Amino acid sequence: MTVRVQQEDFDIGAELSALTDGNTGIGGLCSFTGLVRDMNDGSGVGAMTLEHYPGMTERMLEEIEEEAHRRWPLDATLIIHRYGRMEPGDRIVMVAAASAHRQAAFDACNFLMDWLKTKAPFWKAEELPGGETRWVEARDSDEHAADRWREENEV
Amino acid sequence: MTVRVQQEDFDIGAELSALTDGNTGIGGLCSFTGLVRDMNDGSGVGAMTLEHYPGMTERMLEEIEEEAHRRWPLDATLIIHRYGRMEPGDRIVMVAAASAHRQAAFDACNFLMDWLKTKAPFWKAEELPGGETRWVEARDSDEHAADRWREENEV
Amino acid sequence: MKVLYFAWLRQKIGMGEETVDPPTGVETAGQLVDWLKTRGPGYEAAFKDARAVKIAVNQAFGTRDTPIAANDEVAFFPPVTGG
Amino acid sequence: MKVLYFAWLRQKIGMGEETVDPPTGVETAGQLVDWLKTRGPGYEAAFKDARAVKIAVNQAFGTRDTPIAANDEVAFFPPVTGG
Repeated sequence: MTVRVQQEDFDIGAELSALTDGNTGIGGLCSFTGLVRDMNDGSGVGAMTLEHYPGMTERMLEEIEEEAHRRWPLDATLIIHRYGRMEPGDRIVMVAAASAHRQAAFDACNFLMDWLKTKAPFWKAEELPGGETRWVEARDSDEHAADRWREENEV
Repeated sequence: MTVRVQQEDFDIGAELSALTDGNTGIGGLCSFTGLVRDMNDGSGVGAMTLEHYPGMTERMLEEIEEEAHRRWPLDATLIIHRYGRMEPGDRIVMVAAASAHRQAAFDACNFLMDWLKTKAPFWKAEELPGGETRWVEARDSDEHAADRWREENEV
Repeated sequence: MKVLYFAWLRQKIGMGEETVDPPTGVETAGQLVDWLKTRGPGYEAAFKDARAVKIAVNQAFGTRDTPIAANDEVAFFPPVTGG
Repeated sequence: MKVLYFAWLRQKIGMGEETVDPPTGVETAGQLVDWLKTRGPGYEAAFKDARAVKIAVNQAFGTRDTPIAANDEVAFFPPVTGG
């Protein structure tokens, strides 16, 4: 289990190798990378800045990772999330899950992203072509995606 | 859309960069890598050899990729599958799907693996500790995973 | 009590962090919001739409009913948009 | 007609590929299987459990009912286990 919150870019291949090297019980490794898109809600976006809540961010990401390990038989997981200024095409976040079983790796990776989207304290401000910035609004679709993983006994 | 069938190992990070570089419409990239496990059905496995049907393999992988593009709004996809002898921990296969939308990338990647597992003509022979080899048997669970993606009008 | 503001709450209030000493009777996060709103138009603007503001007490999500005490760290921010 | 065998079918028959000239009346993949089984104990062993054998005609999945002709490529193999 690894959580990193950093300004610097990351190397997906090196991260995934580090996650699985030496563990020959792993049969499947699923990863997801989120990238800055040049379009959001129809208006061109030049760049964006990600603000976060140092301390709470790491705590929440660790909790999400622990929850994934509680739900699926996982050998390894990784969450890296960047903050600061990023341009279109830049990597923002990567999550990965490794398991003996293919579907556990897929589901856990999907879960990590969905919960991170609604529970990790990050906020995006987009730079518009005119020079103004605009805070990105939360999406109902992200709430619904996260709700898929809510367990029956949860509130 | 890329399909490669090869003996050589591949570099996940380089493949994923090549897939997304220069396309700033991509918001999410999901990848799955299958690795040789050292255990299968309870008996230790030393190494395995993957046989395939040259020609039909490429055709089937291309069909599966086209089907994914028909079903989801994808910017790029990749399937690399190795053949020949591999040892525990070695990479066997990688699939990836990139899309503007996170869930499309996840679902398409999951679909590519599930269909590949039942439709691409590869056969694994395991080397047992005693030196014998054993053909790996197909699993019902793989059939069921593939069936999840069957559309109602299919037979 | 340490209070933190993020994203547009930080911008409206004009700072990211402050130490406050709320009066007796301010015992929940919701009561803290109501008291902060009396401290100026920036606060009032930031907390105008209460449903749009998320609350964390000691770096864990809370609600308006979450109890708060002198040494707590209380944070206010919009719904998160990372990932 | 080119016929290909893979995995344990290849091992039981003792070769991966051959060119055959089946007699008149062999017009489907299933009829080809029935004829091949008469060619020796290796073939008989390979095709013993018909349900375990998958069929491809010209590199596309088929069934016992798929028609075959002189210039076709017909392949027989167990259920696939890649990935």
